[in-house]
Amino acid sequence: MELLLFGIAKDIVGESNIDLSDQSSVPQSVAELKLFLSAEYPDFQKLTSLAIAVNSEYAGDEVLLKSGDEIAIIPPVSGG
Amino acid sequence: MELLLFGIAKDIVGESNIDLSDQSSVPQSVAELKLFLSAEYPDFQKLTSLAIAVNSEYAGDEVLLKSGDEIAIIPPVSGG
Amino acid sequence: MMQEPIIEIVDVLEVDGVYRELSDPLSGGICVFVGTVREFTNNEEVVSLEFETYKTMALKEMRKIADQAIAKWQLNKVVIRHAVGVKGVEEPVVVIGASSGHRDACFAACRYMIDTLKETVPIWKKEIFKNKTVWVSAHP
Amino acid sequence: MMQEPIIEIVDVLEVDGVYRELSDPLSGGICVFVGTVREFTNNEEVVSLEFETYKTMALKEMRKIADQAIAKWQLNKVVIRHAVGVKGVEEPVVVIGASSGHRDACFAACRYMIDTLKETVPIWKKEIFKNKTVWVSAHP
Repeated sequence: MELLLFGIAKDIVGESNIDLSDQSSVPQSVAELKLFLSAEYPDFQKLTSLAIAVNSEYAGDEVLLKSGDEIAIIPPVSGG
Repeated sequence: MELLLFGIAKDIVGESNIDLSDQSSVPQSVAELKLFLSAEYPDFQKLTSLAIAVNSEYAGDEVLLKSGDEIAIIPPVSGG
Repeated sequence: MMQEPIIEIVDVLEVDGVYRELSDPLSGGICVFVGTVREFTNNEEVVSLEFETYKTMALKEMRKIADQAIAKWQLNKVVIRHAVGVKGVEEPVVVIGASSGHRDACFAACRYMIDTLKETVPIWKKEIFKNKTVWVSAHP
Repeated sequence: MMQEPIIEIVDVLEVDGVYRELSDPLSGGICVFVGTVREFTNNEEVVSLEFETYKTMALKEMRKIADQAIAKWQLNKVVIRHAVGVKGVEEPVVVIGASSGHRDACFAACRYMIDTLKETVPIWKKEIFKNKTVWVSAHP
């Protein structure tokens, strides 16, 4: 279960991806992933917003994470 | 006193300009010019609107016409 | 800061260069509108459009529009360029552009300038169909 | 009638060709917005901007925006093209274009597409100043 990091999220974690399967307690849902990130990297709590994408689509808190999913942290976007 | 004609005004009169000084009764104002045109060329009455420019500026009915002025008939514009 | 607006009436309208004319270090947004010849008007096939103008007055009126837009919005660069002569389907007939610090201003200014040009600038358009010609907007 | 929208993320953004991509016999109006690098942000001099993206997702989100605009307005052609990498002052970073029968639709669609792109497309912009860098919008 790979987690991709972009923009400031990459700076906060210090890596461009994390293998979530390596964690002692693997997050089962988007909500759990957000809790994990906030606990592990408190700087995420300072962001304007934090979204998660699963298989390159925005995913709500209730979405369950499956092995093989491509999961990405989407900090506040600022294109254009 | 030269009168320039454009667009459909040119088609109505059949010329691209008229020398107003040649007319028996020379119009003294924009209002008089409009009356002259409507009387002489009734097709002007069928247009959506009719404006007059004096020295390349839109001119109201009260504007007086002087010899040497460049006067133009401005039928409904349709640029763009 | 503001440069003179570019105001032109031309026989052949080149669109590609306009972006360079509007580029400005103080601008974050550039909005360009291009009016082109549409193939159909009210389901009738258009062969071409023919534009004529009272050029000295048209340039003055175009300049007024640019000046009004510059006064109302904070614009860094403005282009208003109109073609005359016969134009075929898909050919550009007018290019309007504005560049500004933020996008609100360039969108609003660009829209204002094309709308006002169509109301006040002495340019006349004749639609040439297969079997007739029509001076646009001349009759109610 | 409508062709596939052109949706791209590129290293070098060429603006000049976009008019040709949007040209269409059924269109009377083409509206193009170009976002460029502004020299100053809140009176601080910007050296450059650096853009990065989650490309597969960004292309999907850009396509959604184009499809929404096509469904809402009757558009003949659409282009959404964004640059990534380091961009200097005055360089273009995004080009959005729409062509339509009448100008209301292309103006409204162009505005909608750039506004929505800035809200939903996973692209991130870092402002590089002389003495610091800032991820735009990251913090309240």
